[in-house]
Amino acid sequence: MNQKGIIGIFTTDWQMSDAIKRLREKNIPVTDAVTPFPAHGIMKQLGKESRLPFFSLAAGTGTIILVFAFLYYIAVIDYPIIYGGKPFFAFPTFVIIIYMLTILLTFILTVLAFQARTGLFPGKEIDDPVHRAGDERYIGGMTDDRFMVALGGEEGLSGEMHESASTILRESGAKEILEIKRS
Amino acid sequence: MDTTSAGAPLIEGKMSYRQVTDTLSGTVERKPAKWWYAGMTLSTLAVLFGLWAMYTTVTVGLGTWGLNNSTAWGWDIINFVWWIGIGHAGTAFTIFLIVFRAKWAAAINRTAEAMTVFAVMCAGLFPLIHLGRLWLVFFIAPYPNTRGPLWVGYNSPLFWDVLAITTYLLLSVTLWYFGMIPDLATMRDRAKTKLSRTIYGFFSMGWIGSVRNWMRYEALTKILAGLAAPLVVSVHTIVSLNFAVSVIPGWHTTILPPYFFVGAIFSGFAMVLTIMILIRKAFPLTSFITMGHLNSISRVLIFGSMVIGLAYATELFIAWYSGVEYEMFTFFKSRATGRYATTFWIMVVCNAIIPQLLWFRKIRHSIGWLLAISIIINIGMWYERYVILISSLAQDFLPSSWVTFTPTIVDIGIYVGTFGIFFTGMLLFIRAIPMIAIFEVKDLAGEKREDHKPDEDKTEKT
Amino acid sequence: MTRQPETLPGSYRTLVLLCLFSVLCVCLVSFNPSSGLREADAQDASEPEDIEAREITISDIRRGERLFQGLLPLGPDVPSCASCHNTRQIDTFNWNPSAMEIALLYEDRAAGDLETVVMDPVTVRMMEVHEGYALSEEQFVLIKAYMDHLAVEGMRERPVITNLLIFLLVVFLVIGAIADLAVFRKVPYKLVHLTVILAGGFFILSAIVHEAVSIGRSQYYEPDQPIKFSHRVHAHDNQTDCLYCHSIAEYSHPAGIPSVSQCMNCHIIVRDGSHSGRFEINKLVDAYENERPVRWIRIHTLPDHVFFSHAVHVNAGNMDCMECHGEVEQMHRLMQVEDLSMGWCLDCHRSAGVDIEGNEFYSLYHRLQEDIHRGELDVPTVADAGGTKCMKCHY
Amino acid sequence: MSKKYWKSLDEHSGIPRKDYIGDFDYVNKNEIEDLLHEESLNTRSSRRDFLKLFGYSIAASALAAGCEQPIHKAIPYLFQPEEVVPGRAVYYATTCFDGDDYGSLVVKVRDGRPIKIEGNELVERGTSSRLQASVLNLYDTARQDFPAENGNRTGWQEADRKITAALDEASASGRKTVLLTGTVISPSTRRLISEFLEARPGAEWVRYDPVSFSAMLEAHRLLSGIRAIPRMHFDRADMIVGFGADFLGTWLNPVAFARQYADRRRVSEDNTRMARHIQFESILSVTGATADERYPVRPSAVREILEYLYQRLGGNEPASPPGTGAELDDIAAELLENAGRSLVVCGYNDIAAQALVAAINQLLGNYGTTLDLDRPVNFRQGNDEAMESLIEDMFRGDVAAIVIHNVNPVFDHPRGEDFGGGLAFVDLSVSLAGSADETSALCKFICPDSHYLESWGDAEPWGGFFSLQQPAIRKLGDTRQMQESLMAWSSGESNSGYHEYLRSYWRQEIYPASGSRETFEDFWNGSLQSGIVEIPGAGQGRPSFNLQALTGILQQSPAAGNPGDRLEMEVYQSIAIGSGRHANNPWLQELPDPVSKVCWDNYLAVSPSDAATLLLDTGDVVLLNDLVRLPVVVQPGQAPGTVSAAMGYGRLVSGMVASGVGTNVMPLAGICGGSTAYSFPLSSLAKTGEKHRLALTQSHHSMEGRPIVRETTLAEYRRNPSAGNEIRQEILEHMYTLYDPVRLDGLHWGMSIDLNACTGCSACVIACQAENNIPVIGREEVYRRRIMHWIRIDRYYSGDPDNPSVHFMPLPCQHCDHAPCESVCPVAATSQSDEGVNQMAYIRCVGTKYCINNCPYKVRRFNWFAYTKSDNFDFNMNSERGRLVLNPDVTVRERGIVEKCSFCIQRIQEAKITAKSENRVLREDEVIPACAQACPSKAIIFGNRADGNSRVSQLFAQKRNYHLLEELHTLPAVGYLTRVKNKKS
Repeated sequence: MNQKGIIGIFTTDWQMSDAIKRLREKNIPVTDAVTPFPAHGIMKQLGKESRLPFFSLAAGTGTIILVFAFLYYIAVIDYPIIYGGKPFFAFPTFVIIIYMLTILLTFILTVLAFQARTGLFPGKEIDDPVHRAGDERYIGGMTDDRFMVALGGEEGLSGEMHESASTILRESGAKEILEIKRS
Repeated sequence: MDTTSAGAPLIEGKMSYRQVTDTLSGTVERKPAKWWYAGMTLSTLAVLFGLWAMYTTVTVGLGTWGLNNSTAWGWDIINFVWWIGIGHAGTAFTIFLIVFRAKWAAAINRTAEAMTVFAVMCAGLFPLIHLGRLWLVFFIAPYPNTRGPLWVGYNSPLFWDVLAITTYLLLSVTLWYFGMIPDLATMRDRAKTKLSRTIYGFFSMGWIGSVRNWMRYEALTKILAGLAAPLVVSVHTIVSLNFAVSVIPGWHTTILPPYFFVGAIFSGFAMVLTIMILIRKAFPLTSFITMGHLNSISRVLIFGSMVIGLAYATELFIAWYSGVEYEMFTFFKSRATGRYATTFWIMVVCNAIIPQLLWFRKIRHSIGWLLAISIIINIGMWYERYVILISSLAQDFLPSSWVTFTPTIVDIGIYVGTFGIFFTGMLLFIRAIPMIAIFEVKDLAGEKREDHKPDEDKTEKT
Repeated sequence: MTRQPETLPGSYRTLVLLCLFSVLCVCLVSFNPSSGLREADAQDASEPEDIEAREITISDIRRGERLFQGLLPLGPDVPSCASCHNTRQIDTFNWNPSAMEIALLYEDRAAGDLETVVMDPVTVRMMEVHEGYALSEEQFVLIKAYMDHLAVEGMRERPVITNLLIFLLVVFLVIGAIADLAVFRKVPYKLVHLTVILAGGFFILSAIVHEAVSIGRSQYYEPDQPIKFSHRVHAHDNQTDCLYCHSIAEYSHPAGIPSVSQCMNCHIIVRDGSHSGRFEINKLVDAYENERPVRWIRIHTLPDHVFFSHAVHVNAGNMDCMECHGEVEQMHRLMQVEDLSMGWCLDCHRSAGVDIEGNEFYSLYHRLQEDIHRGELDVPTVADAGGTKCMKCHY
Repeated sequence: MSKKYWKSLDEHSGIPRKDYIGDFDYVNKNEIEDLLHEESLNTRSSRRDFLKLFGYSIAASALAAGCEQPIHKAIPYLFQPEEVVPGRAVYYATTCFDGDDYGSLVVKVRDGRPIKIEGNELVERGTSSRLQASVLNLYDTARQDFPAENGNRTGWQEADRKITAALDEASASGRKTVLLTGTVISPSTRRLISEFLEARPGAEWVRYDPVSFSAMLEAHRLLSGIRAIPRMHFDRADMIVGFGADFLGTWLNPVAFARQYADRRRVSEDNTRMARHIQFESILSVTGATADERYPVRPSAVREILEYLYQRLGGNEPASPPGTGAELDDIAAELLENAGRSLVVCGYNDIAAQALVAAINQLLGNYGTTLDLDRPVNFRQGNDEAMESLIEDMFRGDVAAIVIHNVNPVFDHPRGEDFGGGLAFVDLSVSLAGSADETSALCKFICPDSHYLESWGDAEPWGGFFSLQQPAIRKLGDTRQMQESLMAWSSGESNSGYHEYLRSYWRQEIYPASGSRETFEDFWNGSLQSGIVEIPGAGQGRPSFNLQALTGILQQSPAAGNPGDRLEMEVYQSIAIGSGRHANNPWLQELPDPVSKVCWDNYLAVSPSDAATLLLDTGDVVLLNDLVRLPVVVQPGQAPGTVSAAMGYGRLVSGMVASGVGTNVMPLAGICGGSTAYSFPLSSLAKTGEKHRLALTQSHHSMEGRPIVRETTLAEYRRNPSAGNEIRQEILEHMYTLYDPVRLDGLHWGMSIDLNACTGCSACVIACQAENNIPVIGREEVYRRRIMHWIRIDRYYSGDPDNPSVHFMPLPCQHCDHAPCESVCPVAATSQSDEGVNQMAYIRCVGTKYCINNCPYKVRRFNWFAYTKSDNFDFNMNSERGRLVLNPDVTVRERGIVEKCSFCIQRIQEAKITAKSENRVLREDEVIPACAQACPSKAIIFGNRADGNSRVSQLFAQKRNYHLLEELHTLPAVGYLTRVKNKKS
């Protein structure tokens, strides 16, 4: 494959945002963008809404039912014990426990889902679009003051697109334009 | 430009992203000052003292404490509630930041969260160490067993408490840690030695800041903060249920949950104020932690103080209005005028009266006054818990079982030990992790489109 | 699963023993048997006479051991002693006295006594078994030397390979898998890691849970008793009622171990055992005559915080002994069949009915009886009468 | 004699002695736990150890996949004794008389160990705290386990040889041989002693009581010619006037008196007749606290009051009543109204006062009704004058040999030091003390007496009534009971032992007198089983009194001069320690004084007004007469101008427990008018400036106006049965519940405590301690308010601090139906049983202590330390021998767990199991908790509330019944009956 991807590196988010807008207009696929902080403009341009909140909602609802069932089982069915003359089915108590356990379990499930989806876990190797595209270089600065936009990704860009992409990047004020080299 | 509610700027002066990164990670990268070593030595000594006290407690028995047949809870639960209260600020700031998008909280958030984590750890220590048979602590967990199976006492507020504290600790640790990941990545990229690069690299989870991850990351932190929001209210509420659900006069009141919650926020913010002033003094971060921040916190404190004062008054009123003689005795004879009058009035003065000084602009803008008041508030809050616990237990229904409570060296040792743990944790934190969330501040800093000089602008404005 | 007699298996100790055993094996393999033999032959040759009087040497003991083990032939058609009299602690039940028991019995006696008993037995069983034995006087001296040695040294414990080794192996495997996944990356297929970690983790967890649960419990505990008392012989073959010996069970908390004098009610006459000859019964007689109590090993033990009354279960509960103790009448050596856990107790309390009509005591329970009359309750369980409340057993 | 107890082991023939357990020499001592059989306490792997092992090994299990388990050995009896069933208790009837206290008892023996004392219901069901604790004396490690000569161990034969030779020599020398004993109420022993005296020419028998009733005996001798103490019948008296006689606590026979007294004062809606009791005293005793009216007076004023009363009753018009605050004329009138149904008692050892009291009783015609001089009690026989002259004789060298039994004059005689000095002039001094004491330490020989539970014996507590004593355990040490020692030394020839002697004495004396138609063997066995024999005899005659002699007595014994401004001091016996005989008993040392709530110390009680004058406060140490240092307790109710302190403390030679506890105050006392004066003017009292930490179990004394102890007067009660308890109606009206009431079927246990009957004697506290293996924690821990008692006696004062009303309230766990403690336990360790018992599963407890906090009654106790097998708590639970007293049916609690009253669930379960096994209904009297069983005044009634006919249900239906803190809606299972005071006005 002789097609190559391009990386554009900016120093401000708004410049990159403009570039992305123009790239999009030209139907040049933007693989990924890397920013040192959550640049909301770019996120709006590139991202899909995360479905994590829906997962949380589902997890929370499930947990409420499970915890209630569990409490009912231990308190009423399995080993009913009289505490202070209270009925076995002590609903006010259940509410508090369900409340606490729902938060606990939902949060754990959500974090696990996040990790599963993003593939982030302690000890994971750096995973940026350059690496993903097979380039072994590490282009630093994205955690400092550099904004990177990767075009073409693993497939690379066709010559024509490559050309116009470089132009757009340059015009948008990119500090550097690099080619992704596959090893 | 974002400002605090007080109107002061969040970041004083203009900074580039690089400057922000340099300044904020500088606290970690520079060699620590002498005060840091002194602080570490002191807090390590305190930890050692605490360890000795805990060892004594576990091996010899709870008899080494000042407890007795009537006051079966003493300094353990006082300190537990106190620390939990302090541990409320961090999460509150997180909520301000993430849920209410109050950007000004970004400068304080991480430190406040660290404080929360260490304070909750210190707090969580007490319910453990106060067990007569620590080695059987797993009985509290509802797990299937061959004893019938015998489950747990789900009616007990202590069980709810265990759930609440566990949840709160796990959630605040998670929030804190996930909040740090982008900065850990920054530190990884700036690391000069292989070791620190490996360590930061390990914990940064390979973070690079890709937009997709940022999206999910923001979603996650929002969900976590959303889950934490009710926790901030409920944790101290559940702690207060330990008292409110009981029958003891002075405990058995419905006002306790809101009263405890506000008290917790109050003491937590006071502690944040203390720590922030100290950090501001120790590091060149005045442009990040501005007078505006301190001013905002002071205003929260005034509000808290007034609510607390109202709660004190309400308690007294309700005791009188109910006409229950046990309540009357506890509030009027035991607390206001009797054996616990000194502690009661220390509590009132420290929590309800002195913070009113913050109404004065001069005092609000004097670092010295703020530091003093913030410390006084936490002393007052400790006394509040002392009054609630000891006065109610030591003089309850039957005068025959009235006792006096005197702490022992072991009681004091464990308390000092938790200070050690807290400050060791905080000192290590400021050495290892940027105190202020770099990525959050960057959102506020750097060259904005509107700052850009038009002649250099090569792109079209949208 | 059966457990090692006398002591329940201690994993640490077993590990040490395993090491020792392997060292021993190596020693035994490297040791040349013929050299010992020659040495002994040489001694025999030099001092053929006056066997009784000569001093016992290490090689005598070793030769005695070989004779006993059958490594040196005893004679034509004579099986080795060890084929019946075990020299090691064994897991299975052996009616014949172990070498150790014989050794202890004859510790203070001369080799001649041993010879008399073996060659000229009085009991029926020994006559049958030892028929046609022709051992020399010298052989007896050597065997006796070995036995005296054994009496001092004690029997070798049986080496056991425990779960601990397997457990450690799995732990290493899992650690390896994790390390490979994170650091070394030698195995390319992640499924391998995943399988190892999941399966290993499950094994480790279940092993820990199992061991934690069985702490303080001794299900399947089956130790050797000081006297080889067979419940099968007594309760099955001879149809003795359980309550004849364990009479206390009817009116007290413990079931009671019968006193020696009670054993002697029968054994004053019965002196020959069907399986063990006189050897075991003689122990009883000896205990009786010398007023030396028999130190039985207790099998069914409840922790001290549990109060259990046999009386109420036997009388009011109409329970058969076998319901808790298993098929005792089929056991030569008694074994604890159930785990005696609280859950096990409660299972029965929740399912077993109380004799509410038959037992006058329950006439107090008006509401329970009303429920039965109204047909809301069929047979009230022990739990219905409060049988799952803490203070039934814990106080 | 419907109730039969087990006979002694020895009564069975053919069982070799050595086979039953309790024989320590049979198998080596480490194996004793095996011998004590399966269910019993296993010292090597005790409950406590097990719990610990359990806990720690769980923790360790995470590390290792297994651990080694202990091998349990089970050793059956070689020969099973017929009546010893492992796991079941056997009861033997026996008798205890230690010189101070008498009790006809039933001993509970489990697996060969006596573990609990109960009263023999044929005499008195109740017991006193000291009798309850006497079982622990058996297992005292400080006991003298072997005969000793000059402190070195010797053998009995050797000792006998030497002593006999020395006695022979003494007889030959013509000097005196003195047998010094306490009061001897055993008729057979009395005969034995007379034989000893006959066999030893020149021998003399001196009796000495540490708490002397010499004056009372002398007064009766002088007035009626009988040197005796009349038997008192409080149950026949409608009007009781006491002068310093603590007859409900320590005086003479408090167990019987408390029962009689309470019976006559028990009121219900059907019976509103109630005796009236007026008490004059200087110390605030439990009797004064229980009295309807109490007047604090100086001891020196008593004689004056008595003289006035005597004059009034005699119909004279004395000049003017002494100023006491009491309307003496009214009292006299009331006494006259109740002539023949009244009783005047006086506790002062002063001949004049005692003679006046006897004369007053005679004037009122009380002899023959409430007082019985025909069948007098034998509890005190000591002669103070004889003791005086003995000391003189010893110094003169007239005494060649002295044999001392059961008394410790060096410690408890006012001239104890002189007595000790005098012993040096005696050639042969033999002490028969069962454990080393101050006197035996100065004696040449110690020939230890056996404990009463190891000995045979009999007793004649009052005329015509006999009770038997039989051993319940093999001797723990190489001891020999006193009678056998005397037999060995009187004849010199070998004898058949005291058991045979006793039998033959009974065959000769009691059997014929009893009029029994059985054979002697049957009679003897029957008597052993029931423990008592009553001889039908003459009725109560009215003794002839020579009242003229009174004038002579009054003239001869000068009034103890007016002490003027000087403080008057009174030495009294405390409820727990008494004369100090059993001061080494940790249970008793830790029993708080019912009134002052101080334990582990004696103290100087000072009245509040004197304390204000002298600038004294509780805890200040004062120096008395430059001799005795005591901490002060400001005691409301102490008569102004008087101070008081308990005797029996400050033991110098005793076991570990008693040493260093308190100060001996007897050196302050003196002899006055031929009898020991327990009250005397104090010449100096100086504040030292030191402070002493007094172990108080209660430090707040007012009820703070809360309706805790509810009280009314008899007159009010007659008008309105719910008088004093009106608030209950109000509370019940305001009671709501959100929940359906818990459904309890069949059994619902309840306890009713009659505050009118409770005298505060604290027998229940010790009974509970003995039954439930409650640990002793020592002074320092009590000071820190961690006492472990499961039932406590709360005491409140109300009214005038110089003469307050005192209220006692026994407080066990209330076993609430809606128990606040239960709902707060996070591990389900405490919950309600289906019988209404608040159950506590120790094994489950992790020790959060939340339940302690949430108990409004504060009855839950925490094991702050390991109290068993701990050198920091070196009491009975720290020695192999001391642990033998533990009840195997009750778990010994580990460190770190909560415990509390269980309503003696082990007894409930035992009774239920027995009933179920026997296919019958549970009888009401089968289940009695230890406290109820020990209560001498039957103030505690226990039963099934689900049964409407049970006593407890009926008491709960009384209008007097109320529940403590009922307004909290805890629904306690313990009810209290309001106190009714028979007050004028």
